[in-house]
Amino acid sequence: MGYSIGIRLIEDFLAKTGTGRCVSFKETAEVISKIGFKIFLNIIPTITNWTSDGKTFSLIIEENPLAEFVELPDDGKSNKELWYSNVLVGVLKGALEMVQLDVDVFFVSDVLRGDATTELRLKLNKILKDEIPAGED
Amino acid sequence: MSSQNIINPSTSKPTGLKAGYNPSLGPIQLPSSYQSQIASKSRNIYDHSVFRRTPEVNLSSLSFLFSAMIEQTQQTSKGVQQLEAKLNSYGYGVGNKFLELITLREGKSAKRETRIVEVLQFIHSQVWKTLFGRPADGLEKSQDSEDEYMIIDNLPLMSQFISVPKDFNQLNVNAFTAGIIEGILDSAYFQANVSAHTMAADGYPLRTVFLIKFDHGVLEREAIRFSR
Amino acid sequence: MESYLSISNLPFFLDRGITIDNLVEQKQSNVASKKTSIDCKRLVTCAFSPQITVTSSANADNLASDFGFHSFFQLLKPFGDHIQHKFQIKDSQLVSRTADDFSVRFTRPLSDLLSIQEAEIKERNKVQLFNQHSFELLLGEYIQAINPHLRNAQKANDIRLQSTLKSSMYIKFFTKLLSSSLLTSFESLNHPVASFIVISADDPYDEARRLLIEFKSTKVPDFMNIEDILPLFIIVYDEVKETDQQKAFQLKDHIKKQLFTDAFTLGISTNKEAKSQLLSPPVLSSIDEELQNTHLTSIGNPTLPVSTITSIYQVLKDVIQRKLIPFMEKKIATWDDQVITPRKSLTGRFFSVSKKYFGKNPQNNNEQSSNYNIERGSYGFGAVESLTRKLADWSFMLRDYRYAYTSYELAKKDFLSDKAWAHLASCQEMAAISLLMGATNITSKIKNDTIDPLVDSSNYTFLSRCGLKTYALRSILIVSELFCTLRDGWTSAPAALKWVQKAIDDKSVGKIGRSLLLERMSYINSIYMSSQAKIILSKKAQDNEKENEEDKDKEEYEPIFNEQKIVKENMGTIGFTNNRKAALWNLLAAKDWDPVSQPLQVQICLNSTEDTYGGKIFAERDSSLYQRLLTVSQKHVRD
Amino acid sequence: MKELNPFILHSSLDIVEDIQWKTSQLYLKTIDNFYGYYISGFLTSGNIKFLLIHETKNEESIRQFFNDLNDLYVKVLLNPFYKVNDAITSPVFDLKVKGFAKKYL
Amino acid sequence: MTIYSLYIINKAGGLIYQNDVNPGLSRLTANEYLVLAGTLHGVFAIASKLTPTALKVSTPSSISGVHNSATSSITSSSIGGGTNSSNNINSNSTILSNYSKGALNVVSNSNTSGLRSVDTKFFSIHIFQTLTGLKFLLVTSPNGLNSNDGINNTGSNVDLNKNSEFAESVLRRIYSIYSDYVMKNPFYSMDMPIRVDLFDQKVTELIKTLS
Repeated sequence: MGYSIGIRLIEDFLAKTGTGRCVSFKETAEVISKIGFKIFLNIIPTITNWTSDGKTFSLIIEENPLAEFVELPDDGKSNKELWYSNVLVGVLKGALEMVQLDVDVFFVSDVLRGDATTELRLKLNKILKDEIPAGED
Repeated sequence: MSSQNIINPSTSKPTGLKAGYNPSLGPIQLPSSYQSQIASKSRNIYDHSVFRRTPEVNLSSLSFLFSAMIEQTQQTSKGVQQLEAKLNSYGYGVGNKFLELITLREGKSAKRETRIVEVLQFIHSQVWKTLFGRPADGLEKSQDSEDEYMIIDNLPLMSQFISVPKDFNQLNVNAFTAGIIEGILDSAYFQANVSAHTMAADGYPLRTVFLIKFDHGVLEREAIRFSR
Repeated sequence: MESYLSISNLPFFLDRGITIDNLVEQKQSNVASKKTSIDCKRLVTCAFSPQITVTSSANADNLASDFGFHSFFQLLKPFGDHIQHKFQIKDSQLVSRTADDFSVRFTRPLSDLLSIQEAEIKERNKVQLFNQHSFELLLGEYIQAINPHLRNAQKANDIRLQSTLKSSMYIKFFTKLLSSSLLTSFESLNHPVASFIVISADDPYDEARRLLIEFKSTKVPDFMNIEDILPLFIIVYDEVKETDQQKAFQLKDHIKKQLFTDAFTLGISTNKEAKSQLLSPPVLSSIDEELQNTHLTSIGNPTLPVSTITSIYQVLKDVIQRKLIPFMEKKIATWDDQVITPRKSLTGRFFSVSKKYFGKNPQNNNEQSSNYNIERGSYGFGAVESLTRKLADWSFMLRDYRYAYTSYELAKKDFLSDKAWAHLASCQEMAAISLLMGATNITSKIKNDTIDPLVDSSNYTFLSRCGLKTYALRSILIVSELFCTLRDGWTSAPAALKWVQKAIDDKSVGKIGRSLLLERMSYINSIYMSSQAKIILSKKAQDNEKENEEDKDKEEYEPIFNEQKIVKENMGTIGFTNNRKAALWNLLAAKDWDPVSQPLQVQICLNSTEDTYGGKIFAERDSSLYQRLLTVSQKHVRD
Repeated sequence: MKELNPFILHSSLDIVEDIQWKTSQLYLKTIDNFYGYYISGFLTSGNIKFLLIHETKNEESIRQFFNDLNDLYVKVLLNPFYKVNDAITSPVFDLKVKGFAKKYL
Repeated sequence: MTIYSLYIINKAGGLIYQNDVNPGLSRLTANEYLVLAGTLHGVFAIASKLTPTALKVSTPSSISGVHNSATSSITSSSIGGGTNSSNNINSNSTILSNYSKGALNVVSNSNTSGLRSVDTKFFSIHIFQTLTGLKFLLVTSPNGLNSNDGINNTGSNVDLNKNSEFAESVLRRIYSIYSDYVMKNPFYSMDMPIRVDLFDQKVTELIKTLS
């Protein structure tokens, strides 16, 4: 579900913000946090935990509007198996793929599970150069 | 949590004892160690205030989510009727809960609705304002049948970007909103069926009429309780 | 013989394999019916019907013993319960009304009655309607008798039979509460209105004369007047003997001419081949009588030839229509002239005021200002007060409830100023009952301003001033049932509940009685619904039945259905029923029954809460009272 | 007596469902009694009933208790894993309710 | 300038939308439209290769994880904000516009080295490409001319620039409408022909306000 939102949402994002192509993945991170999250969820996650190769970073989500008043069921499974806000993963993946970035997105922790923070990790696999539309360089 | 260590004298089941209310056991006094364990949990939803006005949600986010919901529902539905029924049922749960939230936020002036017309006005104004930022555009009583009322919205917020293809015979995706209304009415004991119908008017191609059909019992009650 | 009164004879019929279809409640599913309260109201009519003593000659008794009865009284007794006929009765305004049936209560000869309770009478008013121990014993035996049938009904899942059997327990209880022929000074309902002198055609005229003289010279307490009892001869003859009828007619003429007393002939067939019919046991026999019948003098299967049964009913119709009712009407008219009219006149009013005024003056001699004999706790039979009360009672028996009520109200004032407490309490009781008997609906104003104070005061006086616990109990339970019969359960049930609750709190019943009262609380709550709600529910129940039948033909289809939808079927009637209260009281009753000796009663109480508690987690969890009682009762029910 | 409590409260629902049409207040005050026990009620706009069986009358404290409970209940509702009419099994909720009871009752 | 027609071409070169918003152009057959779209798509790609190598900025290898950079030349075509067509981001527009003044280039037309316009004597085609590879095409009257002048005049460069800027702003607004009424419509399947009433309506309304 997130993915299909992502591939549509990117058009809205581009059309409304007029954002251009990013120079670096660092810039991409900034755009995701300070424009993307800000517009769509009205929060600005903290960008942190960059790997040295600059291809992986984390978004720390302080106040997750999706998870407000959510209490995971105490069924012994949800705490281990369910990433409640996983829709974000799909959205990011779909949206970035549309701008030719193949990125792995996954949660590593969630306060809903009793973790201290909610951390979303993004890892750049490759730039899909073949798909960059002609006329863009 | 090692629940196995706790021996509970009042039940024959030695295991499976957990903190929190268990309806099949009834209220049980738990050892205080449990309480401190729970209390020490860093985060719980009950410490948040429901009065904290959450920033308004971006319409785009809402629209994409709504759209994705419709798309996914459509894929699992056998026809327009079923699709509408499902959308209705999604809204229904929202309605059940939303009613309580609105009432709570009214604070001291909170009240329950007891009359048909009053509950409809409540939905027409308070509910619409809270959900869509403005009151609905109309509230009418059906001329034909005693048990039918209509709430009218010239440009439903949720569906403003959605064009329904011609082959989706009569579909109105505001079935979701209809579900919210139905959820509110049912939980307020004004049992009803609510459906959304597109009735375009000049300049309002998406104008939607929410048709509310009350259960016969609701009218009977109104007659008995309030006839004098 | 199976009149509606026979509901408390259910085990008698069931034991003998007699069908009881017309006694089984035909109630619509889920909508509680007031049938048992209506039965109770009819029982009140019967219980407060004219009492007729039966004296019989040895020859007459011999005839009765041919059929297995010990006396002619015993033979007649069951016939009094319910006599169907269009009886014409004139009210105080001389307007004639028709009653579809009439009852009379046959009792032993007056002298017997008096000697039996002589000892008690000496203790001045401290007489109780029943002995607690005997009552419990009788109820216990009744339950024993219905238990096998109840168990069968339960097994066969015959809900209607089960609920009929179950409610018959309370009817039995209620009937016995009303079935006393105790003679007291403070009420004249049990004072005989007529005396049957039953002789045989074989008896000589002298025997008839002797019996009449004996009757006339019966020594009665001074609150009774033998002149107010109508003597009537019943001359029985054997239809099989050809000359007997002739003899009977001759005797009848003789008696009329010489003794100026009316006589009726009654043909009885001793033909053993004649088609005969089983007589059901009398309904309104007192607790002691019934215990005696079952333990000492069991008659077994009393039968009479069908033709004889018809003859007896025919004679009773004649006697009642031609003699008894006119006799009572005439007496009432006379007393009205004597005591009511003067009191209602201007001087009468002045008299009563002055009497009240001076009566309180301690210098006045009490005996001169009041007819009340404090020592005996009674009024002489000729006293204005006695006559007023008697007039009211007889009007009540003739079902002129309005007139009865005004007369009770009149008498009440005198009893109050005389501090004749038992008289007062009884009079207030009957005033309230008269109002309720004559009404199908009662405004809350009448209830609050008139009935409630009457019952409150009567109950208080019976209990606190007179120590008449059993009378107090009888009065509030009658009042409660009568409230239940009113049209709008919504306004009347609270009053009914209040009085049953009071009966429980007063602890004036035994263990079984208490359980039955708890069950009654449940019943009243189940009819505690507004009349509009009842209409809606009844219609819904009918529709459902129809639908169920139609559904069988319909093919299954997959509906488009929101499974979260909170479906409430009772939008129209919400808050207008008290089924959950009813379930609570049934649970309390289940808890009250002894699980070891009465496990079936526990179970049936619990079963009837199933609609309410079934599927409710709080009720079905292991530790809940409901679940525990269910488990315990199951352990003790044996097949 | 204690074993009867849930049944007594359950039976008071008959009363609640009657008087709820006579007032639009959420707090219904003392609505019923049973052999010396009082039953106080609170009804949310969605017809969730809060019932309390108690021995002494204390209208104001019970009002505050119910108000806080309502707030807490709405938080339960806002949890997407909770559906109206489900049993509330959250330990934290349980603890909070007990806390309110200690505070007000 | 008169706008005759709007085409939308998906990233695979398929024509997914064609709307003659104003009369004036001769009509083609459905198949001819598809061929035209495909051809323009192909020509666009090949033409982009014509860009002189001297003007190409090579990727600085020092920045890891970076793809082809946007060149400085595109800044001139950037139009800030872009929130004019819809109210939905209003609450954030302040932050956004502040932000767009910052280090990031705010562009939307990723068409830097492809064909920007095709001019004939009787009409011009303006091409706008999104970062996701969609092409929005506008067929208008010839640059600098009113179509019914009938005089063959190529006009000045100033006019030409003006027209392209105007066309691009129209296309950007159409992109915005597209993002609202096509992307947020659950009944639209990605990359498929657009048959969406509200999109038609909104485009027509927009064009009407322009003429």
